[in-house]
Amino acid sequence: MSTIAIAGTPQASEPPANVAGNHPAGAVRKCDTTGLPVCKTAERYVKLNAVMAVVFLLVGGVSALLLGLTRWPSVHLLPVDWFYRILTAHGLNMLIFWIIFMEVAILYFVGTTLLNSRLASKALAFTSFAMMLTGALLVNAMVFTGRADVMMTSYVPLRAHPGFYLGVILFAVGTLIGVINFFATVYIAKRDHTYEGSVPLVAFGAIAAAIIAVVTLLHGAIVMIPAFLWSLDLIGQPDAAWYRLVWWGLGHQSQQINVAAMVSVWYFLAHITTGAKPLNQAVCRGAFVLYILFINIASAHHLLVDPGVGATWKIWNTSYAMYLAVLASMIHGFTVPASVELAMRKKGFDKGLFGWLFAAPWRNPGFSAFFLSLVIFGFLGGITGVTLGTQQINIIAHNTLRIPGHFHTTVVGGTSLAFMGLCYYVVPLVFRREYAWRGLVRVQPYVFAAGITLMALAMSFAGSYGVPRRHWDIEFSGAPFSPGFDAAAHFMMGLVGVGAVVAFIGLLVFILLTVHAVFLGRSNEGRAMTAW
Amino acid sequence: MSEENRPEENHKTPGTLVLTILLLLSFALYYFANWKALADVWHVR
Amino acid sequence: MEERKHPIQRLMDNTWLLLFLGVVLTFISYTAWGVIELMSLPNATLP
Amino acid sequence: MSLTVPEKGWFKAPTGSERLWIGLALAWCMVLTLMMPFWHLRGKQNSTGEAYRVKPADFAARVARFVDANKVGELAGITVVAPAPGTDIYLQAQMWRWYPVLKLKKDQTYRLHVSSLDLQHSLSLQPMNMNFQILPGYDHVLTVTPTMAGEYSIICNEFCGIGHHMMVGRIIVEE
Repeated sequence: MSTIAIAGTPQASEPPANVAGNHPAGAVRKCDTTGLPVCKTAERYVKLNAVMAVVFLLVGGVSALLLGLTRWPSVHLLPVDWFYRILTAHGLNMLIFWIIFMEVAILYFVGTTLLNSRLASKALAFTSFAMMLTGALLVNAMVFTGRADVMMTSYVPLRAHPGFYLGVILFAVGTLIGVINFFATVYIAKRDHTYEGSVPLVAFGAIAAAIIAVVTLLHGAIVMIPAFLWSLDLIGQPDAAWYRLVWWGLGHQSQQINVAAMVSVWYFLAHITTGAKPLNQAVCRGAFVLYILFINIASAHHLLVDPGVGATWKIWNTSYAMYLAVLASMIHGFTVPASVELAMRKKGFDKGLFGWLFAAPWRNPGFSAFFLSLVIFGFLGGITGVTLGTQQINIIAHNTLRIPGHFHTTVVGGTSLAFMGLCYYVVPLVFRREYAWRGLVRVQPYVFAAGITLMALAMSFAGSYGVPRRHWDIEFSGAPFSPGFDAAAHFMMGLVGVGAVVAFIGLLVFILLTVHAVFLGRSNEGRAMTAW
Repeated sequence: MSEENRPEENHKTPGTLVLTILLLLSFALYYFANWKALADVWHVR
Repeated sequence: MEERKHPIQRLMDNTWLLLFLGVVLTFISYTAWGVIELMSLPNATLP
Repeated sequence: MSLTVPEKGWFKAPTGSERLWIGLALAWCMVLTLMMPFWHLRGKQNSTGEAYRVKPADFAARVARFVDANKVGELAGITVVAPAPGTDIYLQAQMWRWYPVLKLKKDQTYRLHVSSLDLQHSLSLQPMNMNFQILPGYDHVLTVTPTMAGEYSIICNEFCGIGHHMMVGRIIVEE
């Protein structure tokens, strides 16, 4: 650790860092590539959580293909009951299980390796993992046996089997235990002086994600426990508006965990693929603080045309208290590429405005996934999100396909793609296995990004013609009147199908290559990973 | 002096600034196009 | 000599204060205010 | 760098183009902030969330009285009502129909009460593409002025069970 001693001035007020960390003997190894310390207990749970993440990604991905092929008007694959069943499974597996398993893995990695600490509790890590897995399996069992055709949101008075709510509660509490384990690790690292001064930037971003996760999971507990008791007929039906208010404290904020985690992953990948260093850490950290303080209140985005909550509440909360969380994202949108630009220019790629960008390592899937994620999230996800979340504009967007069009560019083109890029380093560094068919890996981020962008743009356009989300048949067969959507809307729905198929191919390539690498890949133990 | 604390002459990132200004312009365009679309629908309070 | 830190830097270095503020601000601004709005609705007269 | 602890003295003010960008972004956020209150005061399309608590049975009874008093015909098996301009009018959402069909006058203002008798629904007026959430137990009041004549469909765009896609109603606006 390089510290600069200015003549005559004593060093920091804290005692010097314990460079060896606080690991018991034999519980730590040194990464053969980066030289960073890896806590073996944490490593085991990073692996377990990451593997489960990819398993649920596969379930959600196959569901996505079936949905895309059903909303493609000339294919219209699934019957009506299975469409809504698969839609429920898709939302939960993708938005909750894939992403949150992955995020718990990230928290364990960051808390131990970057803070040079042991994992606080093996027992908590086991309990958390067991509860999350049980919950996720229970939810999937309920959904696929047709006992919970209620969508991811399970809006009361729609009612599912008690097992469904119990599964969600188990998963949420399990996650909360994992997050507590992370905070305990942050605490013991500070107590044992395993690092000196402020935490690394990526760890700070992970702390922001973990704080948002606490808010999210508390809302989940407040709303899901009454719903569970109601499904057992132990209490009366929870109020519909109250349920929506608190449920979105879970539903929207869980996506804000993704934003904070994804931005941390951007900083991580920017550094590891190009050697990028942030221009000004105070700016980057300040932006994360704005997330912590203000991003959560934008759960109001879902209630902008609801009865009951007034205009003042809607305007204040939807604006993240005067758009301070938007400011944060716009700041990250500058600092991340700027750090890459600076690193590339220092390497001598200094020609013109964009010489650094053309010379960037586009053949490295870690870099391409990260940079495409940045562009898709910023240009498509961010712009549409803020616009649709404007209180009055939401009147022409609520519950149309414009909404999924927006969040497939944030959560899929943004978070999921960034996490895929992360996996291209997690597998060689944590599982210590190499990817095979590296040419295929290099094109994977492009295929996936192209498919998801096409699909999301087509959804957005279709939605602006009024095409609803969560809807089996826009021909309205059996209805007394036919709204007759514009021919352009039908064409766009065809493109949704095409985009979904392309994205699915990209997803499948990712999953197959990753599973192959984890179980059959060439081991790189004892030496550095093969550079991308 | 360490690398990170050097004066800002070494911190020039004009390419990124152009990209982000492009982002701001597309943002403003999309945002106000949506207000225009909203102004065309029935009046409601 | 105690190192002087900007108050904002001290906030950034204080995980627990950030956790507290993150939870409390959301619960006041979004959840509590929202629930109060819903609870204070009058009954319909259906004119 | 981002993976190790920052060097001492990392807390400093931004400079150069980073500082310029933060300024631009902050200015844009202020524009975004001011647009919503501005539209609330001067714009014609706002969702104020005006609502009252109501029992589904009471709402259904009021809809029945409203239909009896204003009935003018029938369309696709659904009663058509033509209420007087400027009055309180009612629309009932239930699995899977909107009831009744409303016949309104262009450029006249109505207080439209909408509620659900069972699940959550969402009123989506097409091809106008205006959308409002409808909840059981809440009388959602929309003070609405149709500014164009024609035949409009109301589709449900909140999932409400297997017949969700058949839930289509109609509003007719006459000159």
